[in-house]
Amino acid sequence: MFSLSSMLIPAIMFFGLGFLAQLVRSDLKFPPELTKSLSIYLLIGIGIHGGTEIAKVDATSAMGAILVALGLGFGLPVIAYALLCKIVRVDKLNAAAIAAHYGSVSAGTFLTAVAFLDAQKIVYESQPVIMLAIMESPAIIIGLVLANLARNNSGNGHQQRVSRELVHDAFTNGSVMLLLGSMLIGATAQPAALEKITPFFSTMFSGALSLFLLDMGMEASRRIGDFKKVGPSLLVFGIAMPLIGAAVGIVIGHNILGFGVGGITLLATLAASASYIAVPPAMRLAIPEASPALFLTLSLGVTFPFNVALGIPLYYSAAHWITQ
Amino acid sequence: MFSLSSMLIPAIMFFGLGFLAQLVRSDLKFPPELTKSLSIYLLIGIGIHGGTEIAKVDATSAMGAILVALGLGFGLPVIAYALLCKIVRVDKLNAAAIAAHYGSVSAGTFLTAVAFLDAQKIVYESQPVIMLAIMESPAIIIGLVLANLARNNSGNGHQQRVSRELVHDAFTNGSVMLLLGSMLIGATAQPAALEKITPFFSTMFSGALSLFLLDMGMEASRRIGDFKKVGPSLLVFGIAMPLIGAAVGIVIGHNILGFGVGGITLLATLAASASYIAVPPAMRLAIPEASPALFLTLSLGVTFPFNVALGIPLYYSAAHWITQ
Amino acid sequence: MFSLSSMLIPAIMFFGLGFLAQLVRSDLKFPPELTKSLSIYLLIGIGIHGGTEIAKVDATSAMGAILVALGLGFGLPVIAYALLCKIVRVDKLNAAAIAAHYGSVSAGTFLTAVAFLDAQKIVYESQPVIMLAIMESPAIIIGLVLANLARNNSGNGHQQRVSRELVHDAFTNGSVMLLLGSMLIGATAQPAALEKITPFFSTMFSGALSLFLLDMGMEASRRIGDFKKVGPSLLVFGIAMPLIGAAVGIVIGHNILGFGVGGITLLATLAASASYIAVPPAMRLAIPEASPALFLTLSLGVTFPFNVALGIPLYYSAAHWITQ
Amino acid sequence: MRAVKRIEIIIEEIELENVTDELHRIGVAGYTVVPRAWGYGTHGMRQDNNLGMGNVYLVIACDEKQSQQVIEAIRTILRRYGGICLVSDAQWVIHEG
Amino acid sequence: MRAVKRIEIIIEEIELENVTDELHRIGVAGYTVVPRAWGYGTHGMRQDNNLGMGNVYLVIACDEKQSQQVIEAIRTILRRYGGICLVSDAQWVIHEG
Amino acid sequence: MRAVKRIEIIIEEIELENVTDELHRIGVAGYTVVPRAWGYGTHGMRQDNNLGMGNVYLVIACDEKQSQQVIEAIRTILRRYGGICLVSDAQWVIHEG
Ligand SMILES: Nc1ncnc2c1ncn2[C@@H]1O[C@H](COP(=O)(O)O)[C@@H](O)[C@H]1O
Ligand SMILES: Nc1ncnc2c1ncn2[C@@H]1O[C@H](COP(=O)(O)O)[C@@H](O)[C@H]1O
Ligand SMILES: Nc1ncnc2c1ncn2[C@@H]1O[C@H](COP(=O)(O)O)[C@@H](O)[C@H]1O
Ligand code: NA
Ligand code: NA
Ligand code: NA
Repeated sequence: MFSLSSMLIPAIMFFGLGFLAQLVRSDLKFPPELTKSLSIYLLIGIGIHGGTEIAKVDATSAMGAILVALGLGFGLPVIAYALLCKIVRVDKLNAAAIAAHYGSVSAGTFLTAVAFLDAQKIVYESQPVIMLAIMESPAIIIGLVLANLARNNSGNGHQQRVSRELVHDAFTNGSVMLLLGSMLIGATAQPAALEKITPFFSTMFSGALSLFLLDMGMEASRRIGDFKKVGPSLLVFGIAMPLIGAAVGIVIGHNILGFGVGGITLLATLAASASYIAVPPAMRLAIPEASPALFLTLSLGVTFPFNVALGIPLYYSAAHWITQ
Repeated sequence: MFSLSSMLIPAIMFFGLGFLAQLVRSDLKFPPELTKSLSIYLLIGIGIHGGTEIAKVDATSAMGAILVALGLGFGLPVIAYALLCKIVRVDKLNAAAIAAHYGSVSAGTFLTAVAFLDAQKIVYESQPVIMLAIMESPAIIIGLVLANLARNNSGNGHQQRVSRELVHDAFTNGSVMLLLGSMLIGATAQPAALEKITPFFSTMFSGALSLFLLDMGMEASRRIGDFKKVGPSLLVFGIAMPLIGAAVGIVIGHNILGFGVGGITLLATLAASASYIAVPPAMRLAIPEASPALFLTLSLGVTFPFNVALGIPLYYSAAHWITQ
Repeated sequence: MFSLSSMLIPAIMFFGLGFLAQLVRSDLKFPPELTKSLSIYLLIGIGIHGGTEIAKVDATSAMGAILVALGLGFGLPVIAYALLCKIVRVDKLNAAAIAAHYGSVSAGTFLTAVAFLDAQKIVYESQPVIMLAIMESPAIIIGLVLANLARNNSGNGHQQRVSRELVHDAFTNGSVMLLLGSMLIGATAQPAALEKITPFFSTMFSGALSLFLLDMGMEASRRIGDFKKVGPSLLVFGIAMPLIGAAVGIVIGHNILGFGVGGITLLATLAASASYIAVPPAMRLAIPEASPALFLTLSLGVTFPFNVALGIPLYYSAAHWITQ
Repeated sequence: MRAVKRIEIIIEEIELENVTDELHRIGVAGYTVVPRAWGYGTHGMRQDNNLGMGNVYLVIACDEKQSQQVIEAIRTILRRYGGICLVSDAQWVIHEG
Repeated sequence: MRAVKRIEIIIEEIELENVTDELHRIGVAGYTVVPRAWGYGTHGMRQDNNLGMGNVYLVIACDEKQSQQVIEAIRTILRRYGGICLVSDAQWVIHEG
Repeated sequence: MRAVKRIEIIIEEIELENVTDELHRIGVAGYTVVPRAWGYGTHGMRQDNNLGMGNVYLVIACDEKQSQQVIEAIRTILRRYGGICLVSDAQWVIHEG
């Protein structure tokens, strides 16, 4: 069912290499532009692929997946916020900012899960890709709402303007545009013309993902110095929250959406992952009182490597167990 | 002959996605280095491909194409200049700068036309690629000459030095070097060795082009705010001039060069397209009195999207009609 | 055995194109981030390929290659240093800095040699890739030792700290981490998963190399202005030293490691090549008294183009001759 | 040459639009932005990573009176998000006319 | 420390060579160029695009006398192409000797 | 506003860590680094290439006393590797409180 050798896939190994390079203080560095270019490429690639797959899905099950994605996007941050305020005892504004990260998703983690399944030749449903696109936005809005509640008002004039802009940004966000736009292109473009871009966006995809994860390994590892600022109870949260999210995802994937092992694993991964690209700047603008050292260390330094190294195989095992 | 579905090719759709993303003020942004890297890649790719094709063309017809390219490169700016001075009534220096843009060409527009033909499995001659390389330079020189005439002298010492440098630059221009150099490599390298770089420069080409056009869509759309500065009669020029150029290109392609539908469409596109990468900095240096807001908005914000969305299918229809 | 047509391979031709573009003062420029991205990509690609090959080599012969690499890495700089001090009569600190460059290696030169062999369908051993990874570091350390000897002491406090850091850097160097890490991944990853990244890191490799060498041609050519600062005897050294290194490499490859023509050519190329990416900044830090104009002009402006244009075919001919 | 105030501002990239909006509202003659700066301050190290959230470096030359308005506007932004603002004296080389 | 003039120039990238040629002609001891700046001025917004035509930021430390020459040379260039030049006072930390 | 010293340093990228280590040791409140600068000086042209070895531009705002310490520390580094350091006066816009 699950063996160590299932970890020996380039995506995960390159992540480990990056993590190690940074640990031994290597001077290895990616140009920031390469990281950004790779993430643009990966979002388009996943979008096109999702679009061609979705063309085959019937409207009812697509709609079900979208509703579930919205439910998770709005629901998970509320759970995270409650945990953070009541149990971890973080102040409300930091709690709101962190919660928003955990309601949103990490495309890098999702793609690692896809690579994991591919390496083991497990098939999976195509709905999770739409859910990836959908789940980017709601968490940002919930983060805003929670922060405004915490401030006990809807904010002053400046806050309101920022809020309005952020709701706009949540939906016109670069990642969201790329994912949804490419999905549309994948679903509607002439098949013959689409085939011409397949070598670039599909055949090369896994290699480009490995390169991206190499850099993400370095980024995650770079956060280690901030661990002491975060404190033990928040560190526990950074591992407990993905487990809670994954559990919710597994139950919903199995009982509500009726996915197979592959689809359940992907949905669990979505629910377990925390955003570290789109949400941090949004929360920095929305809740300047919150500390980036906290939310970035948790999402990027704790939850992301946990999911890549341990979480994904674990969620897969659980998905395997529940479907038997 | 032409249907809406012929527009559903990724190259055009990604251009549209970029245009839209910018319209809704998405925060999507390409690193400038990615744009530059893609344009280097595309020029080399098109050059190599052209070189291998040209090796098959006989010298006479290649020479004919080169002469026509020179004729268009020197002739079109004069037509544009006359129109701008007499009918649109722009001052002479702005007219010279704008005219130079319309005499030169846009590789992005040319490649979109190629993708358009490919998607419909229309064959085309290989001479237009040489013409693309040739037509970069003459327009810059004509722009200079027109500006010097407008200034009613050959310029002061500084102007003369700038002119001398620009003539040098017109021929050692990065795009020209890349196109001609790769063409030479494509035409002369060992076939077996050339095959080893085919996956990179040829198989991946269409995908990379889509990525490039996504960014170009954003760039074009970014110009919309400047429309009011340009004024209605110049806006009309930005659509009329490509139509004039295309008509000239179609007649020459059909009657002089004897191309088929594909080659005529490509030549029309070359003649219709306006430069927005190589010529703007050259004209900024050569004619500092001219306003970049005018020439960039026209070439990048009006003519480029017009050609991509409407022009190319139109030129194709006309080429189809003339060859019947 | 060797003909001019063997030079007509894209890798070499693109190097020539870059060299020429810079000579005619074209405005062609690569974004620095593209150069860095390509070199990251190439190191990973060569590492993965080497790793899969090395999995097939028996431990004894791998160990032999590693020992020879260490021997060359420590030995060549000593030869270079002696020549520079005794014959060329450079001051000791400049001699130490230059010597370190010649003990280390140039991945670009190595890959050009691989492309050269591939184009002629010559097979080669897989050990040279490990040697490439190993030979990066020792030369830096020897450079440090020679400089400390030249300073007649182990340096003041600052110097000692710099030395300690440089020894660390020599082994955690980005190139070394990427090469060794990817080799490990290539050797141990699941074959099925590895196959998924093959299109990116292997099929596209030659094309990406051509792009990289285009820029390296420009970089090399850019050094021409500094030739006069270098002086004739150092220029001679820049050509004599690779010949000496190659001779050593050929003899060792043939007599000690028992390589065939391909492997001998590659080892000769390693021994003949001089670093121009990893070593220059290390020497700048370690020996601030030494002049970058000297060591960069020699390694990048003299030895690199010499090896690409003349050295590699020459070493190949010699390898051919010795194995007959 | 004309005596002007030289205002330099270092802020997070994401706040840049807030600042330039203010500058346009105040009506300064111009400003310059140098992107991709990073640094250290009361909020700790800001970006040596590749995931965005870096700083930008802004320079504005303006007359004394406008500089007061810029300083007031910038102060509220800095109070909220951090960053620094330095003001010094300079001579602006006049090239018109 | 030595009192010097600190000249900062913001111009379009394409004119940079014009300026550095002048600087070499005048014989300044050095200069520094920060590329990829963008900004707003009398010519409107200059580059928030990816197609080139951005600004560069140039800093030159030199003595009073050379600063006069630089200012004269730069003035003709600015008149033609736009851009700005600010001059201020600074102390140069001497490290030789 | 508080009167401060504005220290600007231009050095090779590879020495940057040496400098920031010193700045942290001295305990300055902050600093800003603008990467990818290039320039000309006593060591000739430094980088117009793509192989690394460029300069960085560093700005530090600090009080008079700390500025003395920074200058002393930087002087040894400049003596070894080259680069320049300029010191000028500025007003720091205070935003706290
Ligand atoms: N004293 C200082 N000198 C120069 N730059 C500073 C200073 N303090 C802060 N900065 C810059 O301003 C940014 C934000 O500062 P802060 O909000 O204090 O963290 C930092 O990341 C630095 O780039
Ligand atoms: N007042 C100003 N303060 C700072 N930078 C300016 C100012 N005016 C112009 N600039 C810069 O100089 C460039 C050219 O100015 P201009 O020629 O006036 O458009 C602009 O794009 C800005 O980057
Ligand atoms: N007078 C100067 N004005 C501005 N920047 C300078 C000056 N002198 C040197 N620099 C910068 O400092 C770097 C190192 O200087 P140097 O060590 O003198 O070669 C140069 O590459 C320039 O970027
Ligand atoms: Na989540
Ligand atoms: Na044209
Ligand atoms: Na060597």
